[in-house]
Amino acid sequence: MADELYGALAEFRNPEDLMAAARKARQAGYRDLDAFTPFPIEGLDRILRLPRPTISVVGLAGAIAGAGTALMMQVYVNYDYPLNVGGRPIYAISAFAVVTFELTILFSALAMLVGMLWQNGLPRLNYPVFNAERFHRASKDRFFLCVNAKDAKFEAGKTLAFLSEAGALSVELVPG
Amino acid sequence: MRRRTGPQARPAGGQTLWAGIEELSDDPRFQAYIEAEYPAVQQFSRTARREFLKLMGASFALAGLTGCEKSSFVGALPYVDQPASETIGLPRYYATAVLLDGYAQPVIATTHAGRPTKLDGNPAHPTTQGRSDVFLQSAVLQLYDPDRAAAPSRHGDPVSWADVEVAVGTLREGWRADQGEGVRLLLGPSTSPTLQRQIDAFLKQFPKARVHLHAPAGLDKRRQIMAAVYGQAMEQHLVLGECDVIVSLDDDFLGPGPDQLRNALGWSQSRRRSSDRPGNQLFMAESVPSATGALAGQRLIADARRMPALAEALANALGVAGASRPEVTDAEGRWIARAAAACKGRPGRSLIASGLSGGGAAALWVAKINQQLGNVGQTLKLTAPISGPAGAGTLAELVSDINAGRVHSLVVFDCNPAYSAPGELDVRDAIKRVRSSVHLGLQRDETGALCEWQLPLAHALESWSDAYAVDGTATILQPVIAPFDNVKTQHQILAMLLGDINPAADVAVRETWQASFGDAFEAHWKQALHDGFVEGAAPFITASPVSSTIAPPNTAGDLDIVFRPDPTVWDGQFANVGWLQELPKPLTTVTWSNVIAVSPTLAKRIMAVNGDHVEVTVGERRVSGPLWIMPGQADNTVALYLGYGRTRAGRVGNSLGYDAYHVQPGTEPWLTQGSLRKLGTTEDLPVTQLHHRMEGFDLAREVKPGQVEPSSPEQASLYPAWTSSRNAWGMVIDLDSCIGCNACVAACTAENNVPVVGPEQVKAGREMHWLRIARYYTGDIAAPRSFFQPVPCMHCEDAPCEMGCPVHATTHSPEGVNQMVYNRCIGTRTCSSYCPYKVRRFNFFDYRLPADSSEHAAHNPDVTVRSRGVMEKCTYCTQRIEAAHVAADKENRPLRDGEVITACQQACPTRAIVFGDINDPGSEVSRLKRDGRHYVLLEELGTRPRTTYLARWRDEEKGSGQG
Amino acid sequence: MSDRSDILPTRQSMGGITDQLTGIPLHFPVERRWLIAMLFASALLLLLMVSVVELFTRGVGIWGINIPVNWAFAIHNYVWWLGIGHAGTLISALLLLTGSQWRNSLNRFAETMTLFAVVCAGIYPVLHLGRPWYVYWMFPYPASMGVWPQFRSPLEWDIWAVLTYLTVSLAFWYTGLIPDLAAARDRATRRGWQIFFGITALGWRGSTTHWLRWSQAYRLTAGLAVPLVVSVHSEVSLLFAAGQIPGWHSTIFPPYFVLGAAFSGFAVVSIIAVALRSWFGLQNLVTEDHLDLLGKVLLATGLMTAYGYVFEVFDALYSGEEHELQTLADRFAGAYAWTYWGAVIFNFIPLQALWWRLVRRSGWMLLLISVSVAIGMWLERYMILVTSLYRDFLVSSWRQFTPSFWDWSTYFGTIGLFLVPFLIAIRLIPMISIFETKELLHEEKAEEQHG
Amino acid sequence: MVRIVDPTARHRVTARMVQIFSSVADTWLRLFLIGGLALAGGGTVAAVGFAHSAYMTDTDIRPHQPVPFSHRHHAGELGIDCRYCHNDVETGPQAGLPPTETCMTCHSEIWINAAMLEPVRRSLADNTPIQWTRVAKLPDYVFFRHDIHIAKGVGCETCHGRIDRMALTYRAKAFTMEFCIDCHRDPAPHLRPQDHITDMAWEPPADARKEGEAIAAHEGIRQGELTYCYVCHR
Repeated sequence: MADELYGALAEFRNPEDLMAAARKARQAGYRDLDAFTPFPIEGLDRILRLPRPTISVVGLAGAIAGAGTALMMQVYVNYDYPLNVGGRPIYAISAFAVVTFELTILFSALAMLVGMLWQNGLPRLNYPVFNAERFHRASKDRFFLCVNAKDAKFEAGKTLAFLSEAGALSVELVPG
Repeated sequence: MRRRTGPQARPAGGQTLWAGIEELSDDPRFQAYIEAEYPAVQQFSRTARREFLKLMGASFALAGLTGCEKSSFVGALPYVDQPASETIGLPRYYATAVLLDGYAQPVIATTHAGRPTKLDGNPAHPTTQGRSDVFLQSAVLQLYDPDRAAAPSRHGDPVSWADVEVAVGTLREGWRADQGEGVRLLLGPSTSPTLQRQIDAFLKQFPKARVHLHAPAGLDKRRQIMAAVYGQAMEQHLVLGECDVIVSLDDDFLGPGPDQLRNALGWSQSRRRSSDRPGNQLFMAESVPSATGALAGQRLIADARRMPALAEALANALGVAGASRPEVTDAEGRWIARAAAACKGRPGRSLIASGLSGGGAAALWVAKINQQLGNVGQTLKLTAPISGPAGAGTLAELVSDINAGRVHSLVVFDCNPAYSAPGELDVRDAIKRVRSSVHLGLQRDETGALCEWQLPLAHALESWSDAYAVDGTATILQPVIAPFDNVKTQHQILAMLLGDINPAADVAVRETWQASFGDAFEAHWKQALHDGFVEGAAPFITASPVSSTIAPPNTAGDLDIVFRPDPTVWDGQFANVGWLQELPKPLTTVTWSNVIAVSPTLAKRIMAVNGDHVEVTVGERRVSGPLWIMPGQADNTVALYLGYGRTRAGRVGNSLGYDAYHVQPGTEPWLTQGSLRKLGTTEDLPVTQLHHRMEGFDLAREVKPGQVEPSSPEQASLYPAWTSSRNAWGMVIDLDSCIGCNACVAACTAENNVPVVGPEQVKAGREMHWLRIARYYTGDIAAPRSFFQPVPCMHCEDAPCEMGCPVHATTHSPEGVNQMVYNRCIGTRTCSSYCPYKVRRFNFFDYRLPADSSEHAAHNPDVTVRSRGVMEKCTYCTQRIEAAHVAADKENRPLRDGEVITACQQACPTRAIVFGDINDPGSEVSRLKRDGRHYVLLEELGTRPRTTYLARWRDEEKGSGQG
Repeated sequence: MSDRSDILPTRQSMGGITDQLTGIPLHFPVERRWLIAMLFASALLLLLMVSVVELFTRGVGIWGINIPVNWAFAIHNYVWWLGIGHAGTLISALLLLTGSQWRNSLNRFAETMTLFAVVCAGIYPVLHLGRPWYVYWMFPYPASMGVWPQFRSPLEWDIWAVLTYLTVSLAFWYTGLIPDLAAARDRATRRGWQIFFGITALGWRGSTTHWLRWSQAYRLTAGLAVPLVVSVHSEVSLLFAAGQIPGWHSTIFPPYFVLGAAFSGFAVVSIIAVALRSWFGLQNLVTEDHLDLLGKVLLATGLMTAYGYVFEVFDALYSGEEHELQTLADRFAGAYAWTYWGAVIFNFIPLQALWWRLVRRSGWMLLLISVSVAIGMWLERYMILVTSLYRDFLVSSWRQFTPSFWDWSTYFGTIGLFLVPFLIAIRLIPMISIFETKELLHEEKAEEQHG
Repeated sequence: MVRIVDPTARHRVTARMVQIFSSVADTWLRLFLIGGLALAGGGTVAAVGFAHSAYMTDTDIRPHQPVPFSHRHHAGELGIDCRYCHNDVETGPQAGLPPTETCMTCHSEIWINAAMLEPVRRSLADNTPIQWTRVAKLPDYVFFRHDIHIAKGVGCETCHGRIDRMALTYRAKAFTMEFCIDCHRDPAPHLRPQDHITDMAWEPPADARKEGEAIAAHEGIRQGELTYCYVCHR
């Protein structure tokens, strides 16, 4: 039965309780932890030892791609059919700067949005935690800590007990 | 048919002139061919289709800008038997002439597949030397006027020529009975020897018949004056080319009229004699500002009634016998003193001229002065009258005869007395009284509608006829297109009256010239047709004033009312020609209407502004029209312009403006007295230029002699130097020569298919002329200096417009032409917003002609017809440039200077516009760009225009504004 | 990092806020008023449609434009709308970066406003074309003509700028919206709402890793949005400054335009804030402090714009170029002096009332002043465009412009184009950022506890 | 006190549970997204392709003609020179369609009674032209001149294709601006000696470019001046 479990979910009243519980869980040796909160909690990631996100890198890549595309496009069209426009130079870099800047921003922003969703595995309409009975509060005013069933130290009963001691308002096992 | 190339007669692109015409457009071979290019034709109404087919020539593309729609397969029809001489898609050129007040205006007609599309002056002609005026340029549109009478009619019901012949037959019976007693011919001005010959024959047949002349534009008056002064009928010719000093008393010799081309040429020649000072001095005393006055270095503002006095004062100052010293104002005195001083000591190098408002009194003194100064035979030449008919009575006499019941038959030849006669004569009423009346005219106009019979005349371009130019050089008119309606020439109809039923069109004319050409007739005939004129002007005669003094017209009443023919519709005969209606009047820039012009002071006195309706009362008669404040007009003179208020001109010309003829007196038609009052109403006039003060900018410049320093055409730029190709086109416009006559604008309109947008769009500020003549005032509004400045596209090398276009629709050619590609344009109008000269024009609506309108035929097939939503502008007549390139490239040679001539340049009567290759240091345009008077409009903007200007001379004498 | 003073009343619970805000779409409280507003807006939208049909069938000639004034309403309303749009981005992005969290109650509808304002602006470049059906020629694609767009043209720049701006605003807006959509999803009971919010929320579950990546993306996008806004309106200004027409050809234009944009934008934000607040009883979230702050910002940007006016005058005088001087004189006393003085009066006179705290904190006063500013800025754009064009270098081409009926109808129509989707948005999505307000509330409570 | 929620007690799951979608929903959503993107991209490519397609450029149809005139027979098998019928091609903008007279020069001798030539005979009889359908047509705003192209060594075949192999005439080359501009940018490879202008079978030599450049130089072709707008658009 445990193999089809997603994990154990514990509900806390406020971020402070959640953080405390999370700390305890780490000390207790749980590693595969995740938290679900109505808004981002400062420092929770450090407690859970989550890796630094790499959205910035994606954004930078997007920016470079955008700038490159824009410049290449503008230079190419003027190379392909060079026309004397008001005596201005064929490769009027100063004039091309504008569109280049715009595309830099555009590509970068889109890259980051897509990158964020991609890395988060979104869209993901159907997800185990949604089965949890109390989970609807996670987007309202409750703060949930989840010990994933894949965690080496996970044992349904023990884990639940542990979480309850950690000050949870409610705990439940989330089916996978 | 024989192809000859008169080397002297070679306008742009080495055209080949065609002698004689075996025309094509009436040929079924043609009619079929048309549909190839006009799928639309099929959908036309039957009549429209007939009209259209008759107009359209063989295979040419009447380019319409249809965008990049899916190209479809259309029908194509070959000839059944192609004329040997015809090369499909190439224009052919014929020499002939169009008429203004009966005088020949020699033209080269460009025909595309049998349709005349463009008229230009005949460069070989001794008098006009290829120059044209607005009427000449627009005649081609008049030819295609859909409102022309298409068939003879009786009381308005169409009849056949057969019916006419029968009727004429019976008429002749009646006439013969009492030798033509009570038969009258009323003719418009005509110089045709053939017509004269036929009239003489007519008078021989009907000795008691009489001939009368109706010349609404004043030709008859001029003739009376000459007769009064010299005791015999004669015509005078100003030789302005030989003058150092010209003094004009209200004679607008540079203004519109049959003489304009010759005078403009002569004036500009003498004006340009030297490169470091104006070649002549022009003194002008005038009541109403005119082109001549605008150019006068010494301009005196005087009421029309002052002219005789001024003439006598000048005569007195120059010591003419019998001239006493009349009362003159200080200003007048100063002006006369200066004019006299300038004339003295220049025997035969000065010229005094006087206009109609001066009447015989002024003319007599002027004649005496000219004689005193030895100008007669030098700068003033006299000939026997060139314009006929000889010995004709006046319209007034005719009317009194009719009213006295002495007239039962009246034949009106190509004139419109019911509209254009002085209202006082009440001609309409008179015509109604005549038992049988016949009207010959292009249209069933006001007179045609009154007459029993209306017989449609062929247009000059459809006719065999002949006429003299102002100098008496004859031109044989040949049809350049077969009549496409059921019309006949005057000669054919006169022949009919003479009993020769339905003769061929050219018989009478050939007969006339048989005499002078003699045996080698055919050779002479063809030569004459090819050249477009017959060598030999009228011989000069000498004469001296006979009468000792002529009493000036009595001038009771406080306001002088003077009448002027309209500068664009003349006496009203061109009222239905859209091109002319849309031309801005030179000094007011008003279009589509005439105005009542008054001085700023007078306007202030009656508290009226431009557009307010005012009423002019002359005796019992009154007329009301929009007021126009004319800076520099004499305070107590009101100017009325003839030619408007027509009721049967056609769809274009009806009910525009007011009818000034209505208040014109019968006896003294050109200067009378009356009163002016303001009415409550006002109207928004269709004006193309709203602001006329130069506001202290140096847009149209002047230089004093001695101020000039040679200029370098080089202009600095931050942008990279673009390698130019072999030719680099440029233009120079000489402001000193520009007389503001609009010929360039009309020519541009004809050449480039510039649409007519109508008064409402002009009011909205959307006129489409690619070339506008800016008109500026400087100085005191009461006595300003006036400037004309033609402003086409400047073709800037660093063009702001080009960098504004997001789709490469306007770019620069290696030859320096600022290109506008209509079919690429999406209409952002950025180019126009960025253009510092605002020379671009936009198709705010679809201004194209309706698909079935006959005026299509006047389109130039080498120029795209622009659709809605695209920008357009002057292209330096690129179609001509490219045609020249093709011609040169086929011969594998470089272009020659003068091989490309723009339409405006070709038309300009004073050769003020010069176009050419600025890479060729020897070219005329390069020479002018090095001239001392050369300057660049808005040079400070660094746009480096290719179109530049020569500043206007300013005479050394000061106070030239006030005189 | 956050304002010291509590901007949100702390006597409210996160749950309360969540229910209150998700409740607006889920159990829409003000049906009738909304319907009336919607009716009005749709009428305007219909007017726009009619105008556009007329425009496309007959051509831009139906407007009052001519030569020389061949740009008028189309371009000047384009600038006006785009300017309004800018405030949204500035509020949400700039203030996010500066960490002024009072924005949290305003950013959502400010951004929404931006979106639809930019849409309104965006249609004008198409409408004003002579041949709008060829608008695609402005984009580089391998055409059988072998001709490409012309990238030196400010108009070409604008197309890219506006599209970029629209897309990035949309991305930013949506990124911020995801967690709230999730919240609404979890509150929704009816199936339809569940599916709508379920899909749009993309299955957001507030996992910490997600929040981590999300926050980074959100802040970085904000970081991009700020220079973007500045660049966009600078480009719009270049549309004029690139031409040599007197009154346009000025280096001060870019900052001048951007400030003006922000000014008018904040005005419209204030209008919407006051309106929503009273409509949906959001006084607890959009507090008088918010209005106060908005008032201050309005005052500040207003004064900066005023500086722009002053400097423009100085510019012309200093240059001493005769055409510039002539244009300047013409603005003061010419045929369109009313637009200049109208702009000055509407923009800056009522504005001065904002020096008083009392005025700033009164919704209605703020509303009136903001409306006046919106009008004033509209007049300013009109003035900049028309007074420069109608009298440029050559006296012979001077000519006035009078808007035609279709000019006005198109303009009022776009107001409908703005209102309709905005009202729909109010109906569908939380108009105030739920999670951000909760975050702020939590911080404030935390501060309370630690004294 | 802590509530323990029993995982096995599935039936107690309430309406407030937020698991709205089944797991297949995700698959559908992803498919939908990918589909949408593919559609957008594909559409653009298709549109551009369509503009170049044979349909849009009319290179795919053999329009109906009143007389099934075969260039293959006349130009190919009989080897009649193009200029015999299209006799304006060297002198004017348009090559010109042969007048009926031209047809009859031969067909008054041969195939006198052929049924298919009836329209020709009728045309001559009642002096009405034959209603051909035009195959090679450019938009109104393109001003093309045959004479200069012939004069500068552009062969008929270059634009009209192997007419001599067409039983029924069709448009061999897509008359797009690209097509014209290619040659205007770099004429050399497309030029041929004057005596081969109407030669359908002419093959460019191995060193076409060198040959072409020689011709270009000899004909004084204005290299680099042929790509500006006014050359073709006015």
